[in-house]
Amino acid sequence: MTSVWGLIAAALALAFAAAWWRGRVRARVLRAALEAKSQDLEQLQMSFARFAPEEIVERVVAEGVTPHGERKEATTLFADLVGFTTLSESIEPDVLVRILNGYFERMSRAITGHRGHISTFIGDGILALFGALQPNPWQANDAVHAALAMREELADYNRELAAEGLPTLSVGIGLHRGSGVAALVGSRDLMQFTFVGRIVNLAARVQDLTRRFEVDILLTRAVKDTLDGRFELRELPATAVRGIEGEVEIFAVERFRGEA
Amino acid sequence: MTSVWGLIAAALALAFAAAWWRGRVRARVLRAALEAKSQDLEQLQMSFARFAPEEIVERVVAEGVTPHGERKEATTLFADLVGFTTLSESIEPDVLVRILNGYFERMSRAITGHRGHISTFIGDGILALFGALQPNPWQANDAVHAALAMREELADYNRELAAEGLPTLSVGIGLHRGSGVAALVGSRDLMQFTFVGRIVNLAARVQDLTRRFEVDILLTRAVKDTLDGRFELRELPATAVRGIEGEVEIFAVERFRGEA
Amino acid sequence: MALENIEWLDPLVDRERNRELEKYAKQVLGLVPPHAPYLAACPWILRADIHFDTAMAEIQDLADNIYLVVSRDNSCRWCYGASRLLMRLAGMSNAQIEKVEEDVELSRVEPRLRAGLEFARRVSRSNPAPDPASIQALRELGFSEAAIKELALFAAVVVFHNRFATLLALPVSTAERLAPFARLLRFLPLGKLNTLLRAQPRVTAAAPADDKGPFADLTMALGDLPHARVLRDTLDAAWASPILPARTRALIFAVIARGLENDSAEAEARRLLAEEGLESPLVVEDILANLASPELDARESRILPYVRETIWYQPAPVQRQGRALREVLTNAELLDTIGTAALANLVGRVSLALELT
Amino acid sequence: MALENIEWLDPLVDRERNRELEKYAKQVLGLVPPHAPYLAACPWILRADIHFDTAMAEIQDLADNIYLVVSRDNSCRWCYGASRLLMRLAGMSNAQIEKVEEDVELSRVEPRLRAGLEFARRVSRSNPAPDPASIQALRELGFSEAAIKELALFAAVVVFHNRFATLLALPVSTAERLAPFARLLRFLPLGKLNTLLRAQPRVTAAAPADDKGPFADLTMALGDLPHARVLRDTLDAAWASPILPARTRALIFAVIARGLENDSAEAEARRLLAEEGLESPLVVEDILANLASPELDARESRILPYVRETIWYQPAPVQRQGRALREVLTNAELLDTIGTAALANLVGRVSLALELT
Repeated sequence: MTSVWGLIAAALALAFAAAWWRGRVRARVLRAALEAKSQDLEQLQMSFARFAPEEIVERVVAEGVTPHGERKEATTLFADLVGFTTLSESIEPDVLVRILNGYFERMSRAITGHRGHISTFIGDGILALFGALQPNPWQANDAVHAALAMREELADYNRELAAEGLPTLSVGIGLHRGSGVAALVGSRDLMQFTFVGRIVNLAARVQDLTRRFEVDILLTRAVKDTLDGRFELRELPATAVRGIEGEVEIFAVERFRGEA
Repeated sequence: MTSVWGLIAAALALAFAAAWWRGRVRARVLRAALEAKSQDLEQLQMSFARFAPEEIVERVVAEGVTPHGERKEATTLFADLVGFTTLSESIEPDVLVRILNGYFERMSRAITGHRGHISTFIGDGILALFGALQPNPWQANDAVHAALAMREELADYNRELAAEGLPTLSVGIGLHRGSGVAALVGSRDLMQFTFVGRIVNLAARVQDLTRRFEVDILLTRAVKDTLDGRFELRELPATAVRGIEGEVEIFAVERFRGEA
Repeated sequence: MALENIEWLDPLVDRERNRELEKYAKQVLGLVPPHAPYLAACPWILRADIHFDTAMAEIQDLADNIYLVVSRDNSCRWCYGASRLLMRLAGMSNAQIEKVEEDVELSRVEPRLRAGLEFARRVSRSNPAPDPASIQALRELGFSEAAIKELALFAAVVVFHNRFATLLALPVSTAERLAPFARLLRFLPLGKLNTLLRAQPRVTAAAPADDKGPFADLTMALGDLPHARVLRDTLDAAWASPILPARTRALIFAVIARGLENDSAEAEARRLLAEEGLESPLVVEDILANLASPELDARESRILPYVRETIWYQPAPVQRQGRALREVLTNAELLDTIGTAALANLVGRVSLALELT
Repeated sequence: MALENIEWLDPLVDRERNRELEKYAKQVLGLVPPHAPYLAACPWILRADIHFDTAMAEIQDLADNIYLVVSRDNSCRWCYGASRLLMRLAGMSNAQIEKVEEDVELSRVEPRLRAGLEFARRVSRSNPAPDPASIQALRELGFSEAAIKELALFAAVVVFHNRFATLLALPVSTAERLAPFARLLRFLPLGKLNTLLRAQPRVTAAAPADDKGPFADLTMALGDLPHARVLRDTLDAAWASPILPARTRALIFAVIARGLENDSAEAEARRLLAEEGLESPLVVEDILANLASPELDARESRILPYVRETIWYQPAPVQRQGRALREVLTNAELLDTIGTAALANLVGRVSLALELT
């Protein structure tokens, strides 16, 4: 009898040992799958982060998409490449994209390096905002510093392009400051963090004027009013722009007289 | 002796049984975790899909971000709300966002329902493209049908807004057709599917003209040339627009004479 | 996006019985496929489905993965179910299948498979269509010219499957129903099902050298691939189908060629239209430009705008459009329209790739 | 984004020994924390770190989760390590900790914790700052006024921790080093460490009623919360620190109040500036508007632009900016600057929330 029970016990031990071993293997497989999924999740989140400001991605991941707007004081920077659409017609698409990505990369660096964020690209145009994501009492200084950094980055990039035998670029930048509503808006198909207010249009119009006055950076009185006195500005004739009553006071940015 | 081995075997059986059971529990925990991660992944992908056209999301998920452009023939639709920035200054931000989301949702439906896709929102503006993601020889017809659908959707939405005691909206739409380069461009911080070419600017300029001629939908000769003859158009005086040499031939869209 | 979450409507066509067709299926496959009743009213489609098997001459090792990936790309839930069934028949466990899917999705696969999949996706998407560089990439990995042709043709065949299954909204259950039993099934004597599905390369007779049927240039260019003859026979069977007139069929091919920007396929379709009496280039251009014309009959006026939607789509919206069409067409007419559109998508895509080889 | 993948530089300050400080830590905690040598040159920071423990009167049950979530929000790798250590000390296994993190991340938590976390995140982010609705939501879930104050203060205390740890780039290892042993540690007689970290609510003496120190309105409003007295003592200790002059300290508080759009904190900082002789509103406005002025000394001219970066940041960039500052400041000056900025962030955030209660 005893030995029968012993055999049964031994058989059970073997059976459970086998079950335990299979369980271990299964656990290993599951753990590997879990690891792989975690990696996917992170990779996707990183890809996603390239399509929207990090803050927004985090908010959406945490809270989902909620309809909510905030009135904010923001400074808009609108940049456009002079004559680029003409250039785009005579150049190999892949080369065009390479030139453009290099340009966007550098402008992006100049903008985010001064606490701005890019709201959208429109063709070769860049619409950037300062103070729209986070309150920023120093937004005017930041935006003009960013514009000056863009000027420098572009000079640098043009040397690189010229060395490669590629056409160089020339940019016009318009800046305006005012209040508006910052919000994540859109539809089922496309959501975007955007800023609604006349400053967006006016910055684009002011940018248009850079061609007329043959300067690269123009700002309005609203920007000048809160600007550090160490920026050297040159007043230009007040100019009428479509869609805005009266004339707009504009100033060309020469340079920043800082120490170091 | 035998009974000692029997006891040992029984002890082993118990030990392995316990180990097997713990393994089962662990596997259940792991499986639940795996399930949760899969759900996260999907949720994130769905959130992501709202920030970029589905096609682009799929491409990025599958291939990562590659610098590649394609020359394409596309039709641009540019829509802007008349007087909305003024309205935006006097209205509660959350209400503004609600009005705007309702508007974007309906316009989006009209656009994607006619095989267009929204490239970007610029404040309250909408830049939509037809034929930029996939070749589309019927893009002109599609774009003008979309514009007519937008007109109808807006009339419908205005009835809803008025019933709620909210201000109604008025839209101006400009359409132009031509070639350019479609590409996923941008920087580490922001990638966007965009279209580089003069058609983007010109559609915006034509949209501006809707105010001057007091019409809601304007298109250029390039669109008219490939348009179904059943669209009723009204020719307007050719007009000079900034940034374009010569005058632009423009046509107001009246209606579509289709059966049913 | 998990395929199970994609919206998918109820079938667009009624179930019918077609004893002759069932007998034929049983004879070839050893069983009547669960989706046969949905295709009963227009027999050439199920015949094509049966004949376009997964037996390859050159790329047998890639076939399962291509079927899976292209079906995912096309959001075809039905095909996805079928694809899983095939893999179950091959003796894979659910976990193994999931692993394959994940590897493929994350591009964690060896170079030959990776390149093959990329090319197949390119053929299937046709946006952009394959270019000389994508062919060159295959050649450098040791793909022969025959293998490249077979790859292009098989990817297009999967597009055909995806199209008719999705456009008709075939119930996913008909593809998935057998899956749980598949492991058992393969050990049972089930006629030629296993042989067919898992067969070693079969060499079919090449298309006849004096081929004069529709798209003869294409079928001749495909040479003696196992599927070339099936494509020839399928095109002939479609053209012989009495449900839609040949003019309507040629119009469907022309619209899809136009949408795919495939000039040579459009030229062939125009030649076929001329044979049917539609000779004026201006009239044809008006039809193709606006998908409308006083020259079209009422049925064609409804069919052509629908047909353009079959080139690229999301399942539920295109199924809704098909359902609207169902209201003005008979069961058989809708089936013939969708089968023809699926075939035109196959032809339009493979010929774009073939032009490069 | 997994915290382990966030870029994190080497420590910005040198290790030093401060025997008196070590003795004090040992007396209170039973051991010298591994990061003590990095804070040796400016003792008030470590003292604050030790005194701001996790013993709560009202929200003891939420403390671990708040610490974890706010640290994640602030991308503080050091604090995240510390947070895991705390949970290990509480006897949780790694798997349990991961479960907590996942639940919290996916908001799969019960309403009280969920609301508490949301409010804490809002205090910590201050973008937008908490509003009456967020306070109301807490009240409706049964949070008492004292609990709400404690929640706001604790969230701000975590911000303080996050700030000095991240701005100094404290080596993550100093927080994580103990973790694997934590389960054992808690069974060992380690002085007051366990008592402190896992203590039942201790009631500390309330701040003195005749409080006249910096930000007295705030510390009095916090009443008899355990941390209110610690905050009072910390502010006094910071102001008594001989490394930076009081004027520079008040400027740091003013800049951060300006950045947070916290008018009352800015007013208090201006009052403190006036006490130090900087009385002209125009001059102060020029300084705050441009973070530059001929009135500033060379050190202040470098410190103020850096200090604004401490309100919102990504770890590596702000650590690089701190490293650049290190080249013109002594070890002790950098520590005092960062400690003060961290404290100003605490004060600026909690007072925005307190104004609403």
